[in-house]
Amino acid sequence: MIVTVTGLTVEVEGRTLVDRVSLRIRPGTVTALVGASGSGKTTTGLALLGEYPPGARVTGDVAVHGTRIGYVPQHPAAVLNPARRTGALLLDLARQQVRDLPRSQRRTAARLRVTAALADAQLDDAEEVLSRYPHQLSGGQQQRVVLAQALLLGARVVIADEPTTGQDALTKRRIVDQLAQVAGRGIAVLLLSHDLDVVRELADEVVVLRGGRVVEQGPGHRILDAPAHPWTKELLAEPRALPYADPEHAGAEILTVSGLTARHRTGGARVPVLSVDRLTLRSGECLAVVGRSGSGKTTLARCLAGLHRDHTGQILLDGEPLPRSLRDRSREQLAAVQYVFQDARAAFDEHRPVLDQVARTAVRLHGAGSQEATAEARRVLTDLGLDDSLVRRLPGRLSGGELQRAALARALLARPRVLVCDEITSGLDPVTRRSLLDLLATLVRRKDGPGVVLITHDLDTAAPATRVAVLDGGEVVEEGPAEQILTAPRHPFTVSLLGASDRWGAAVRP
Amino acid sequence: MTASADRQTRFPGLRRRGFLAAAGGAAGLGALTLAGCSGTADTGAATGKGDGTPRRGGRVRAAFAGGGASETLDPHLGNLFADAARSKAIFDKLADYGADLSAVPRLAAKWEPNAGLDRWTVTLRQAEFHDGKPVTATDVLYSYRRIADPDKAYRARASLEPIDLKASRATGERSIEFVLKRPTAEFPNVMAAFGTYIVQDGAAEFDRAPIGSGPFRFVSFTPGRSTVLRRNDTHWDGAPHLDELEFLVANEESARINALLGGQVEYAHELNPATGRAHEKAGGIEIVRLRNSAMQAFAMKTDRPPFDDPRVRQAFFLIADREELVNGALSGAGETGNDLFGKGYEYYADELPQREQDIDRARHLLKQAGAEGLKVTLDTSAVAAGFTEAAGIFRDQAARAGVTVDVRMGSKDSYWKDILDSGTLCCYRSGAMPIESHISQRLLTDSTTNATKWQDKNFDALYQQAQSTRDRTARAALYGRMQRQLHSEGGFLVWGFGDWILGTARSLRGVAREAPANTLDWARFDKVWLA
Amino acid sequence: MNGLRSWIARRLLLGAVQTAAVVLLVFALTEALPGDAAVAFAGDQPDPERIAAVREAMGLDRPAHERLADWVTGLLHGDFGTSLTSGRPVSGFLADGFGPTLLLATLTVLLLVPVGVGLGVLAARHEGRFTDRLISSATLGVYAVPEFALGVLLVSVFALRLGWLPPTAVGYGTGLLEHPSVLVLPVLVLLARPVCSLARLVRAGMIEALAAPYTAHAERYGISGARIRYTHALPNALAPATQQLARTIDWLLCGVIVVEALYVIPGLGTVLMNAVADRDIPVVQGLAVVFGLATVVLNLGADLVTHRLAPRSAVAA
Amino acid sequence: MKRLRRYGPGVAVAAIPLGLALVGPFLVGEPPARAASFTLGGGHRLGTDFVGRDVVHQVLLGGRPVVLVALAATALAYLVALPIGLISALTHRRWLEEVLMRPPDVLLAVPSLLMILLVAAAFPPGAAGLALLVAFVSIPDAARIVRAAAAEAASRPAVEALRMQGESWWRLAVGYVGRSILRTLAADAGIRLTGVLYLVATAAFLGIGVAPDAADWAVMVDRNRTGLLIQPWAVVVPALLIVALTMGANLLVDAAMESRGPSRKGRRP
Repeated sequence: MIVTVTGLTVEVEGRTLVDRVSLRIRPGTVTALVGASGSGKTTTGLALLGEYPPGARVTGDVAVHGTRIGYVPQHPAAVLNPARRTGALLLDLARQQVRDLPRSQRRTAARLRVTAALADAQLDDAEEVLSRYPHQLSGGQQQRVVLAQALLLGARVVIADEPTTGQDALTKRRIVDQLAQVAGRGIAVLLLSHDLDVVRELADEVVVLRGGRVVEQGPGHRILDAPAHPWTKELLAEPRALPYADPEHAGAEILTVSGLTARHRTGGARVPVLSVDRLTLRSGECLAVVGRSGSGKTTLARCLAGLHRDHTGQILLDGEPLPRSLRDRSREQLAAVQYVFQDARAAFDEHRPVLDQVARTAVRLHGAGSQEATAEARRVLTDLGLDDSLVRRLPGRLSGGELQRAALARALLARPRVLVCDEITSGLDPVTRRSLLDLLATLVRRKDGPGVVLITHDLDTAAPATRVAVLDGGEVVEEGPAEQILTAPRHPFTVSLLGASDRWGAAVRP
Repeated sequence: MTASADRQTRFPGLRRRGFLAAAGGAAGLGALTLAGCSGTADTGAATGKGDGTPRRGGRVRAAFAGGGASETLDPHLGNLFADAARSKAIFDKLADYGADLSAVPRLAAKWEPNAGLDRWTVTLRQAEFHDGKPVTATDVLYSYRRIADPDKAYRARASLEPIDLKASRATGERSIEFVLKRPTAEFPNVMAAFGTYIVQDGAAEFDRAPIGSGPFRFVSFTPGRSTVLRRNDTHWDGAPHLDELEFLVANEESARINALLGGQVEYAHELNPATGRAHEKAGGIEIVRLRNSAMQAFAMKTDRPPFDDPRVRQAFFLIADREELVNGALSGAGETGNDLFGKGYEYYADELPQREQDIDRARHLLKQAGAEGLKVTLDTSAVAAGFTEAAGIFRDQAARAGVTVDVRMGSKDSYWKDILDSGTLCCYRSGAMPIESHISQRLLTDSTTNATKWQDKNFDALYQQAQSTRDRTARAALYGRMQRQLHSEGGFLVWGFGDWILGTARSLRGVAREAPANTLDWARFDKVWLA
Repeated sequence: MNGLRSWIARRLLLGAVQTAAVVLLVFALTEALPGDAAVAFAGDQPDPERIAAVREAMGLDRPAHERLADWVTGLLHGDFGTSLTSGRPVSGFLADGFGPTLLLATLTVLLLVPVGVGLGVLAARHEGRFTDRLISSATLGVYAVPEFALGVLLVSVFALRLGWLPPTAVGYGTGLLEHPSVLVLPVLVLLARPVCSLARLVRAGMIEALAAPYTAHAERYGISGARIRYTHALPNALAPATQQLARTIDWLLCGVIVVEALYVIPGLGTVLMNAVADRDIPVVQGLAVVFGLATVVLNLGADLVTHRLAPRSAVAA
Repeated sequence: MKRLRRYGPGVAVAAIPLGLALVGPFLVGEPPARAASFTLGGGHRLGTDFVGRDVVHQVLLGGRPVVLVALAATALAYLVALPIGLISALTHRRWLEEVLMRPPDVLLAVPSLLMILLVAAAFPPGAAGLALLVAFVSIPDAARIVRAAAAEAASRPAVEALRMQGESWWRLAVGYVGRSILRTLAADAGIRLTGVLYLVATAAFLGIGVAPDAADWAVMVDRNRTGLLIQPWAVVVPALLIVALTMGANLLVDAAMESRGPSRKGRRP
């Protein structure tokens, strides 16, 4: 037993974040803490490091037996010093370990240790990585550097906090392999995650948390295959299988993209990042756009919404070309194409109540009076399951899932013909995600419901769509009915994407 | 506006704008023959008494406000006090001003006019330049011609205007006959005028190794920083006591006094009254007050309303509370004025009664003149010490007589030009100069700097008469008549005379205490010594 | 690094434009000043004839644009022109004044960085405790005192009352370095305000950096406190401070004018004040070029350092 | 209670000079008769100043111009800097951004004191003019800060969301971006106020802008310093009041910054 937690309770200002949690971690195993957001996973994880939120009252006991603990946070960039080269902390760590050597040998020895640790973390071009600044590294490289730090430290326990959240199937695959390899070196891994595919693949031991309490705990397959507690069952429920849209319903083409080339400005030059020959959306259908990060899917979405101006080619709404910038779009055009942001919290003004912000859509786009607009907003919000007392609050008081619903409501108030949803479920736990997607389906299935463009990296989320377009390197490599694409892919990229998720068997369940 | 502005606000007479010059365009009928033309005379009176026996040796550092990097040692170009003090150390003039602003012979051993007072024969004393060559009539004529060169704008050119330099000639190695354009009884004042230094024949460049006949020889010069000089053992007036003399530039008054207090200099020129008071009794340093150095006045333009009515001018004379002005604007460092220039100078009409504030009479006069509820604009500027202060104080005093004075601040760099022709009322000041020069420069119809626009044919005639009068008493009577007229209805409301305040180290002895700024004994270092 | 090179090129171009604009602006303003060099020269003897003669001698009777064009042409050949008042080359004025000012500025900056950073780090380290309160209030207090007041105060105490230091630099000319004691007070006065603002910025930056996740991470992994403070947190805290440092050229100039006057140091500030009073336009212009260039170069340097310290922030060219 | 502890010191320090500045002019009666300059006693509780006026009287009158000029200059600087910064942060037209931000960039290269010196000499300003002038030289820096803060706020999805709703420019710029950068601005304004006070005081030292015998604390400090050794009150009292004003302003800013809590820099990914 390398870590033993007994009866850990963490309270902040009367709120209990973690309630009598006990767990034990053995070397070389992966222990997964599973639960929805706010279930106390991270608080528990940090408690192992001896770190608590400010003003916390802690009872219970955390016993770590003779080792330091490594930590790989959800956003590895946050723990990399932006003003120092990547190697800075690594070299500092190594230097501590070579103090006994004669002064002349220290530098080389430290260097060697760093290179070794980077190699262990599967970073090959060590020299290159060390001399770069964190922001010049990819997300994956950042994660591996942070892991290398933990390995260099000689940690026998590594805490990985949501390592796969927001990652596409291929990346996820790599992370899972890496963690498995770490465990293979005899290091205990504490995995904090709501990504059940990953947990299923990796975890030897699973602890299910809810509201800071352990609801169920036991060997991985036992918990995942035969959950006892109803909450665990809910967490584990299959992702949505029913199509979002009613296949019978698909009507005329409302949106047509043709000959689109979008550019980004990097340095002084404008680099093309997306090129789409032709893509259409019919009314009443849901088009999923999938791809890895950087494939251009968000750029496509933003072009549609008029948020990315720098492009050539045409976007036709009902055969009429849409102005490139939303600043040039008429109210009707604005209302017709609405966009829901990935980060709902950032998309709301933190100083105004949610209801007021939602209602403005009706005021601005449909010329409603403010009372009328508020009434309408309240109706739509209630429809989406947000009650009145909740929406009168400032955005800061709502959860991520609630805010995402409010964001949907804000877009719906425009009565859009096309609704562009950009990764609206990434970062949400399975339960919240499922309910949000169900909600989306109800909208699409309505009689005058919008056509939906669903941008996602997650094949499970894409599966119930009417059609799927696969983007890679800024080009649509394959497009067609969801079933066909996800069961009989033709393009090698699609094949590899599917292959990556296939291995855990949870990928395609159309 | 600038640091120089700053120093100017505080102390009169810094830099070009404030120079207490005595440059006169006309000449006067002077003492026909000078009694006591002997070289070394008359300095003793002004010299500090009880300073003991002079001791030879040592080095004195003197801090002056200076002209920055564009300073020059050309004695004809000098404009500032620092320039004047340096020129005085290196060069000599034919004559200079005594404590009462009468001309005292220097290089001139004697001067003699003809009967018509328009030809003067000047005999030079035996003196030599620093390079051993004698000072000759040729050098004098070269110097004067250089100053009068119409292509150059040397300051003293106007002073030499009465001389017809083409007709003037050397009559011997050490004798010159000056031919004048008109009778000029006060011709010695011309020879004593500011900037009329004698340089060697042909000299044109002075910044590297200036050669003069003065008490100190040149050692080194860094514009805007320092000038080092050493004793001229062969000076005709006796060698200085000091071995070395260094002029240092410190534009801020506080820097000069601090340097003096810190022992970094032995002589600090131009201190302000508060500094004077603070250190007068403290004993660390000596404070020297040179009385009657700076006339302080308000100038009324007599050619335009409202001051074209003499009653309004008289009313203004009566509005001024001179005591309050001296205490407030000069911080008490000065004496009250009586609407006349030149208190304590030769020919000053001190028999006239001192004018006092009389608000009731002033109101009465204004009413007579139909100028009740009068509004005037008073031009002022930070160009000289006490200007803005005086303007503020006078504004309050005038309010008591029902006159609204609107104080207008002007740029100090162009102030003197601005007030010359425009405006109606302005702050004015003047350094020491003979009363005759004051009249000829400022109060004649054709004067170039007539700031009060005092143009009176009768007055002009009186002046001409004085210039043609040989007899000193008769001439004094004429000056008396002119001054009586000015006192009763002139354009200058002279409310005070400011002290010129110096600080010296206690070890520095022999500093003249009676010589107004700009006179011979002011800033004179050949007669001082270190105890 | 090609991007960096083109960025520098653009910055230099901007710098040239800035300097040109400064020169034009200064020329226009100096022209707009009441009176010209001739009037200033005439002083209390504003005899119109004399002014006209001086004006002609100085070439002021020519139209302004011609004089400017001549001056610019000269400048392109590396000639700063000649002073109206003295007829000496402007480059001489600049060269003479440059030494003392550069000495003051260099000393100030050399001391400014360690002292300001040191105080800032010290305060941040003891955030909220006595040391922090002491440093914070002291820096606030001193920051509020204008140079001239501080200068007078320091001279009164250290030079006149205690007699420890010379009150002015009168008489030392260019040999200031041989008499380091005369530099103590001027440099102290110049330092006072920049040190305070730098210390306050560093303190704020350090507090933020010390609370950042990467600091916690280094701490978590057992890196020593001093090492975390100076090698991990400090570089982050310095980025905003560097920008501020570049702005101190502006301050130093203000300060230098006051300090040079108070302590009698014949530097560029003194040259500037005199030249403005004399309306000696070529000298003022020459100074504008020097100050403009100094500002441009320093800002460029600061942006480069910021680029290095906060590589993520895109620095606008 | 917490608020009191946080803002208390700042308020306490700033209250005296502010109170004097605002109420002072109403408290003074007729000016007492002039006496000799730099004297103590004679019914003048703090002695007389450099022209023999009562120092108490001058102190009571002298706060208003300092405070007004400083506040007006700060306000004016923002009045110009805010639109420039906001527009250039929110526009997508690069040329507009260039047009708006380049002139301030160029002005940044002009040393502010040189600028004030020359402009003040060319067009002698009154108190209002001085405020304008000081505001003018503060604009470039203020505009840069506004722009930097606004650009950060303008790049948030919230702004795009507002655009999707068809909100007007005003609502975006003022209602959201302006609102979001309020704290940054408040902090900057406090610092700028100190800078402005410093410029005003230094301008007085160099004889710019204000009448040299004006009842104005900054002018008093400068003009009366010649009498420091014989009549210190005429310098010390106004100097302390200015220091208290700047210190108070900065303490308040510090307090406001503290209440802002942890930095907003680390944005949610």
